[in-house]
Amino acid sequence: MTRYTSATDSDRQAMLDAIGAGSIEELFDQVPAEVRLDRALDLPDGLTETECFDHLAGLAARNAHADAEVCFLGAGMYDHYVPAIVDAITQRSEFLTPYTPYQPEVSQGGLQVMFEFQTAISELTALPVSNASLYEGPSSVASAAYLAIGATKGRRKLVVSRGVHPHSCETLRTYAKGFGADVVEVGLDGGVTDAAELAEAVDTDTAAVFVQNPNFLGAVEDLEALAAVAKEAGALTVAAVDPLTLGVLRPPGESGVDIALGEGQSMGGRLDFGGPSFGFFAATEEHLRRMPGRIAGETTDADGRRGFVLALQTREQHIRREKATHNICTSQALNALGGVIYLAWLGRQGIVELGELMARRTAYARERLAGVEGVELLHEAPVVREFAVRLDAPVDEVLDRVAEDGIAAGYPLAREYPEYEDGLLVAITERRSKEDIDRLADSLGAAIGALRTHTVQKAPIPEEVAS
Amino acid sequence: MTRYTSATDSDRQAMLDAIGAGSIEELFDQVPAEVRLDRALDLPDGLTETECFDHLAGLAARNAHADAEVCFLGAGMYDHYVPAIVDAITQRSEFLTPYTPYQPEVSQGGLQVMFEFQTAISELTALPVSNASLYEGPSSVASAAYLAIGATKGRRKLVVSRGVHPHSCETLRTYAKGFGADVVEVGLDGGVTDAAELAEAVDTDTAAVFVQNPNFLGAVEDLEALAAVAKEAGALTVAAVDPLTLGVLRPPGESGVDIALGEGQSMGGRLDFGGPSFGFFAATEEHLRRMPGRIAGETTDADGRRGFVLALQTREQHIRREKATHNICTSQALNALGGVIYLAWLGRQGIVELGELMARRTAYARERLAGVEGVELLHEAPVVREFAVRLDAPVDEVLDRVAEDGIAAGYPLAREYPEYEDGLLVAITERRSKEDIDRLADSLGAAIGALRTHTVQKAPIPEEVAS
Amino acid sequence: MTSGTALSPPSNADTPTAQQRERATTIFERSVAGRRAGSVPKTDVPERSLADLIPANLRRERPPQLPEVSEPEIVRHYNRLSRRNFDLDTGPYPLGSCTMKHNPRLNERVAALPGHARLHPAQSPKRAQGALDLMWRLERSLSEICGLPHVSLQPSAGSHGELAGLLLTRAYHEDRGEERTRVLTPDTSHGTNPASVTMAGYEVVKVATDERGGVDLDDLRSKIDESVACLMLTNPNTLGVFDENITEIARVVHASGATLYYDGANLNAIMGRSRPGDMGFDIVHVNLHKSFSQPHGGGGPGAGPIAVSDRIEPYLPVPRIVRSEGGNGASPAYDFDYAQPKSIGRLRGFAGNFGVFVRSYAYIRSLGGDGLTEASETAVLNANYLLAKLREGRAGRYLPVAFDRTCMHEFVLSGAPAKRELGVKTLDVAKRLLDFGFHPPTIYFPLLVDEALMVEPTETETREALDALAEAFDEILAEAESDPEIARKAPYTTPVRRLDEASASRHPVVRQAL
Amino acid sequence: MTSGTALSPPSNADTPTAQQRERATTIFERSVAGRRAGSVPKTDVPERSLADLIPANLRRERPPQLPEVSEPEIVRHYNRLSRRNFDLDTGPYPLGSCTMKHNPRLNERVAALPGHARLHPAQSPKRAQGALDLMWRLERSLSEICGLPHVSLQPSAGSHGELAGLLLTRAYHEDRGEERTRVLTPDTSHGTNPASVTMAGYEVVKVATDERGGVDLDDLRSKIDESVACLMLTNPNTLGVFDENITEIARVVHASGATLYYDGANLNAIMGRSRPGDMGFDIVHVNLHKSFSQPHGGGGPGAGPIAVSDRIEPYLPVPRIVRSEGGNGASPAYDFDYAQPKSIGRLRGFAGNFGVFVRSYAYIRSLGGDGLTEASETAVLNANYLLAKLREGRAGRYLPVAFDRTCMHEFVLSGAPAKRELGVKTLDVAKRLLDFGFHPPTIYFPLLVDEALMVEPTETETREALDALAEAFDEILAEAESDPEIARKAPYTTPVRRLDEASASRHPVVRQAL
Ligand SMILES: Cc1ncc(COP(=O)(O)O)c(C=O)c1O
Ligand SMILES: Cc1ncc(COP(=O)(O)O)c(C=O)c1O
Repeated sequence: MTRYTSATDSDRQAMLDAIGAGSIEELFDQVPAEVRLDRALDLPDGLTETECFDHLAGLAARNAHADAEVCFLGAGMYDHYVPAIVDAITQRSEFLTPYTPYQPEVSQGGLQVMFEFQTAISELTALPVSNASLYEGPSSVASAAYLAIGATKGRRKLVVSRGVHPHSCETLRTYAKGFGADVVEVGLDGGVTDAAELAEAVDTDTAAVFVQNPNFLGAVEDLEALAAVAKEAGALTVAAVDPLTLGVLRPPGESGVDIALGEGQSMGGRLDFGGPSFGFFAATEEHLRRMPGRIAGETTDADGRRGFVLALQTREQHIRREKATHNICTSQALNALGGVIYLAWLGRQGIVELGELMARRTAYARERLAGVEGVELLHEAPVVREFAVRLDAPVDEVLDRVAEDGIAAGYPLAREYPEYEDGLLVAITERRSKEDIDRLADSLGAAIGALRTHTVQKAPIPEEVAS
Repeated sequence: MTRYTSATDSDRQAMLDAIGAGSIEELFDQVPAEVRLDRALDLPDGLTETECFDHLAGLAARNAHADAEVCFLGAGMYDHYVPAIVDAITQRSEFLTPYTPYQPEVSQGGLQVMFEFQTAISELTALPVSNASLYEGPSSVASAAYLAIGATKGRRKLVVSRGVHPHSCETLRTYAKGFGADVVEVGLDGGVTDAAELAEAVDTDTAAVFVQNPNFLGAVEDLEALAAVAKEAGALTVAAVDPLTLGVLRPPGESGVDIALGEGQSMGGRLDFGGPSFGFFAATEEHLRRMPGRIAGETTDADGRRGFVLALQTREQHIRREKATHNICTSQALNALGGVIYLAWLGRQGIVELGELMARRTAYARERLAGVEGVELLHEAPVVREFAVRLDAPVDEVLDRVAEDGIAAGYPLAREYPEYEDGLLVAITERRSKEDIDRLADSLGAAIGALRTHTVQKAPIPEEVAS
Repeated sequence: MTSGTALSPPSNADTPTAQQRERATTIFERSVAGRRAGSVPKTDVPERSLADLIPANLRRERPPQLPEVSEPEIVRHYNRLSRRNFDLDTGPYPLGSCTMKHNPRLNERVAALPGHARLHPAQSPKRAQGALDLMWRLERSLSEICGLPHVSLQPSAGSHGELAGLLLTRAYHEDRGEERTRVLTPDTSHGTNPASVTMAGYEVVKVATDERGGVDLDDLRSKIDESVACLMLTNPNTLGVFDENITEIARVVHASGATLYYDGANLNAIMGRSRPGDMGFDIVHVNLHKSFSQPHGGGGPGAGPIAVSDRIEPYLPVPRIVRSEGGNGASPAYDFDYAQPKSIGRLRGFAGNFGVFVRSYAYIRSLGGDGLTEASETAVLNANYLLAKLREGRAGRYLPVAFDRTCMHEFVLSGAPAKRELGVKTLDVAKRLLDFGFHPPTIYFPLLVDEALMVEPTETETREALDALAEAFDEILAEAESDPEIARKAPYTTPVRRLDEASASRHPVVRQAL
Repeated sequence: MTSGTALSPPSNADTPTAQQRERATTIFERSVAGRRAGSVPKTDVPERSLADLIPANLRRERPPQLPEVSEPEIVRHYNRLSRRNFDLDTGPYPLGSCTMKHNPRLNERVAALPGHARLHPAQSPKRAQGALDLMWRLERSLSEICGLPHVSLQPSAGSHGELAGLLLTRAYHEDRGEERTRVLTPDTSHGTNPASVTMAGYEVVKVATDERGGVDLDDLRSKIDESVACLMLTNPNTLGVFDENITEIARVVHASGATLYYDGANLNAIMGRSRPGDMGFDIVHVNLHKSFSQPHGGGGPGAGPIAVSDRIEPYLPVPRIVRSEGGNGASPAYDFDYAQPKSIGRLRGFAGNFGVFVRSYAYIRSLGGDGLTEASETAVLNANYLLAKLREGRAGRYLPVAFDRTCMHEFVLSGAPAKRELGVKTLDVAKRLLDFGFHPPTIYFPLLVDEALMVEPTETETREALDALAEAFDEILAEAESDPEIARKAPYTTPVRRLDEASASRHPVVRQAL
């Protein structure tokens, strides 16, 4: 008997008698002999709880996590503080264990949370309608493409800025195969999307233009200008936005964007090595009935009481099947709950203060690093929480050295941006103090210095450099 | 406004208006000027949640805890595994935040837990009545003395075995001053209480005899024999017992003991550097109305439903005041809840298996260490979860060296048992594997070896030792 | 007993409960200007006006109207809200196809360890070896359980896994120069199946079900040809029965060159007893939030790893996890591999729902191979026991089982007789169950069965709980015999009573007006 | 609003609620032979029969009848039980003298850090410097807040602190060769005060209260003499008023050579505003589970540190925490000091409720000096506001405040008029409040006040919550005007209705029969 089951031998016997079966074996007779597994699974024996805990703790101990390092890693997920009340509330069985609220009368807690979540996202993005979450950021971008193709009566071209997160671009390409759509990329100029190139790329077969703000290199885009280009051609504008910058940055809804979406991890989510988090998805009114995912709506009960239900289910797979607006079923409700608790905790003043603090610290960090020998800025565009630099030494080696000082310096751009082979992306949150930033600058400087002289010994080079 | 209050300036003004006061100052007019603090408290400024977390995490990082070391420390508190469900349940607001159940109609959860706890302790100790917890172990011993003095019509002598936890003896002495009682100690013989010396010490003025099982040196006492001596003289026998040994050791209730009590930490409690934990207290029927602390009792409501209340409150301070059987008010309800969850988790089979595992590993560890050069047993009496050895090297220096191997080898006896200046107490739990024990033996051997040769260099000594 | 209803619940709404008396109030409605919970550290760098940092036209003018509330208000608000949910720790939750098994809290504890919860996804694999090792071990475990050699953990849920599987199918055929356009799914299939097919750019073709509840072989043979890319099956299927013709089905499908896809939502019936790989499936998705105890969270998070055969392997999503044996005694090293020329690419950011992997890996290690097998055996035992108990009572007459044979881990009842003879619909029975303290089964699915009730008790329910559930069904039908209105107007005791779902869609109100 | 009762609750018990329909079933009654949750690792050392290890006469024959239940059953049992409690996160909890303020979850988080929760008390101080540092910092903070130089954190709760204070008093007098036998306490004092006096071997002598609610100075003067060891006071006292004569009282007491003891249960009224030390108190206990946000846990754990003056310091319990400045830039070192010849000794094992210290230290650091002061100011504001609101309504007539003056953090009403004019006792009002979703105030204490209701809202309640509470009082009294039976038979909506406490004491059943 496993510790999670309760059928004792005598239970089992009594139950088999009630069933009228001689053995459990018999219940499996319907499984044809040729597809029965006639051996035990080749897996380790079960562990007691204490052994299992020790084993998992042993694995965890082999990871350099953000409490063990000073973490400047970002690239879509950020080390923001998760308020204790987020864990305390999301760990309550009443939120942790239920299924999707198919029985609204006993799911008002979860449904009201979705309604509050939709309201919060709508406020952040300044767009009227929001769903109750999608899987995460990049796949939400692909879902927006599916909506756009439907909304534009089968236009099949998707124009993507190179400033959009590489994971989003790659995911979009993967999905586009299924959509039978082409993905066309538009480059950057001075760190931001090249508006001229965009204008050329967009045509009457373009279903949507995809941009990100701040973009992957941390640069703040002029959403309004880019959206105007799309609208011109009758294409939708889809903007992936960073929710915690929306206290200070102009919201997509006020910039002509049709669909705003993004990664929700920074709003009260754990880092969790990349998941689970949640994606958010907001749009203009006209797209409501094409939205992917669950949407909670307000209604009344038989006695006229206010209540909440899953609205517009006719969009969904369990009703509309092959005609559904999306195939998503299980989403990320618990993470979205964490998100709305976080936003309530941060509040109307906090979201602005946080944005301002990040903008100021990011400006400081950017200047501080630019002052380091062997470091230069990759672009000069305005930034609020993340910025890119170039290093005059092999990035991976620099990162290894800096790691020895207990610092994760940033995200190397080489793999996804070969053109920035020497690029490094550095992220700032309210947890990274001036002191941390100064430590980073010193450690970077030392590492680059060491590696350069190191190189010197390897190959002969002009004096002026050597000296 | 602190983050835990909600009165904004306008709230404050509106409230003052309703009160008819001009200012908050005014509300404090009743505090005479000469005792008003006319300056700000000299304390650091408030911290944001993330700063406060980082500060506390910084302090915690300076402690060598039981996940960072292999822990053989015991001496009353033990590194047993705490099942995850204990934390999950005790952290629910419904258990975490209420006050003592003065309003039983809305406290049935807590009251039923007390009732279940009392049942579990009664089963463990084989005594019919139990209270719902006391502060912790040693002060429970002192509380038993208070009961005994009352129960024996003012006898004023308290006879204590040297095998009782030193913290309990010292606490008993502290309280005895208030009781106007004398504490007389009885020594050990071969690791266990000297029965002959006990027989001499006990007389017709003796209110109670105090023993511990297993005793502080880990030895299993013959409770029945000791209790007989007390009964002979009309004194009560009070036994401090280790709850997790009661699956294998004869329970106090079957050994003629009148009051069984003890430290509850090992039953699902955190180490917490010594507290909070809980004390348990069980007795024979006749002492029910003299018991200290809360007791839950079964009753019925107006409609005849089963329910639970605080029973026998006329024993307690809030009713009987100076005539109360004890002064305790706030006790350790939440820790006791953890205890009953733990016991339900461990269950009827588990409590026996755990006792057997500890007995076997302790026997192995004892033999393994006895085989180490420079280590010998302090006594040969039977043991189940802890045992004492003598080291042929300065104990504190040995501990420091072993600590460098990431091992907390045990509890040094010197301070509390000068006669065992070279003594070390080693504890075993289900978390200490054979491999851990072997590591301990090797590390101890190495440390003692090093320190001895070390001594050699210091002072000239006979060849045979040197060689 | 566990259900906790000694007496039967009220059959009218004369006395509203405390929760019913309370008007639903959102956190936004509790907002009072100036209140706050969280606070942000003071600026420790040179004060700079934002104007110097962000051009005016890119700045926000009015802040978003997030709630202004103190921390105690937030905690109280969500604690009170939580009590308006029915959850797994309240009572039985026999929601068919959802495998609502116990969620071990140990898994929550290990997932919360800083080494897991605080690990940044952009951390260099060199410094995240524990995480990659764990993922590797989970891949290997799922491979053994599914009987297929290769695994990708990346998909975020079952439907994501389905889409992955269909895109893999597309890549596989295209790589072989084949243009296939249609995907077959049984009429009993879950809605995500056809929806995924469409998203993957294929046309859905339904296959009929035979009188045993399995795939109608003749219909299958008549529809399969070179234009068919894939057959998606669930086995045991959504009727809770195992398709005895599975080997023949696989033969037919493979003969046509199509792939055979296994929807793993029902894997909980057969762990250690039978393996999709051995049945001939090419691609399997596993719902870690079903068979592997990841809590459902009120609608996620979950994870939908996929296991595939050798011929599908080259197309798996990137990044893959690769292991290199550490020479002479050194422990093996793990890394992400992005260089897979034939890969379909990414399905999402980073490497998947790692936090879910931790929980499910802990679950697999806790039970071990034998434990998983016992879990499936007990799930099947519980389902058949509950079915037997129901048959004994009025359900036998009014809610007969749709396919009268031994079931696997779940079974489907038809409420048609109850509707006909008592005038009580499946919906009514479900709502009335709420008053008895039970979560209802899945209803009106599969579509094939008239007035369907799909019941899956799972292995973690006790026999007493199943008895109580059967009794509740019987009492509800007894009530209906004397007064069908009771069920028709149910529920009476829930925080709100029957809700008007139609109007919520006709005139959608999807956010709090501020 | 927070109270969550838009409509008034039922005034009869015709329809039992779901919880009321459920028979209370203990975990022992759920036990089924052979079931289990936890498991113990297999023996990895040589198998030995117990007989070889423990002599037969010392071994247990029949195992204790602990429950035999699976983990899911345990989780469900206690989750369901938990919902039979009213808690701070459900609604207002104005329990006088108990300071039911918000419990920050941050404190739970930092207390759970392995460096705290997993630290063994027998760890060498050398390897527990963080813990000793934290305790030292907490001692210093409490010293500043209380205005007394020395602190011991050891006592486990308030009453433990009281006993400590009285034993300190005894040691102090005996050390000076004095034999004192009596201790004075006001008739308004909390029950633990006289109980502690008796346990410390002293005789209790009551001091009267004057018409302002303070100590009757004449009565005090008449009773004080060389036989008096101590005067125990609470200030603000249990009537919620500050004793304006405190300086004179201190003068009188000290003139007689007695010590002055401060019961810190009401410290939440004056933090940063006034300090017991400055009032002349020699010994103070602080309830960390009241003013310093340690959750009450349904009756503990708490902690009752004591702060004392120089003349009492030599007698403080051991171990003490000592700090030695680390020479030239090294950080200071902390240790336990056991060598205190005049110490009263230990009051318990190890060094106190460390886990509580962590929470309260986190609370103090979160608020800072100004925050603590604001907390007290808001607590006093909330109490006076609620009192004003009550006065406006029927409570003004039926539940008048006992001492008509500005209150501090709490106030005491007298239900005498309600009893006389409406035939509704304080108990009835309290029970009816439960139906309205509020926890009642403390009742029938202090004894001095006829039919007392002691109300302490604390600083963390919102103005809206206080308004709702005042409304509920008013509605209850309105109901009583028309039909007193409603309150007399209340509550109607709680998991159980009024319980027979008398019989539970007459025929005590204190454990589950097995
Ligand atoms: C049979 C079946 N297939 C697929 C799914 C979809 O899985 P998910 O919700 O994880 O996307 C479900 C979930 O209910 C299901 O029951
Ligand atoms: C005024 C007063 N003094 C003393 C105490 C006793 O404190 P504790 O419960 O912590 O022992 C209390 C607790 O209610 C109290 O209110």
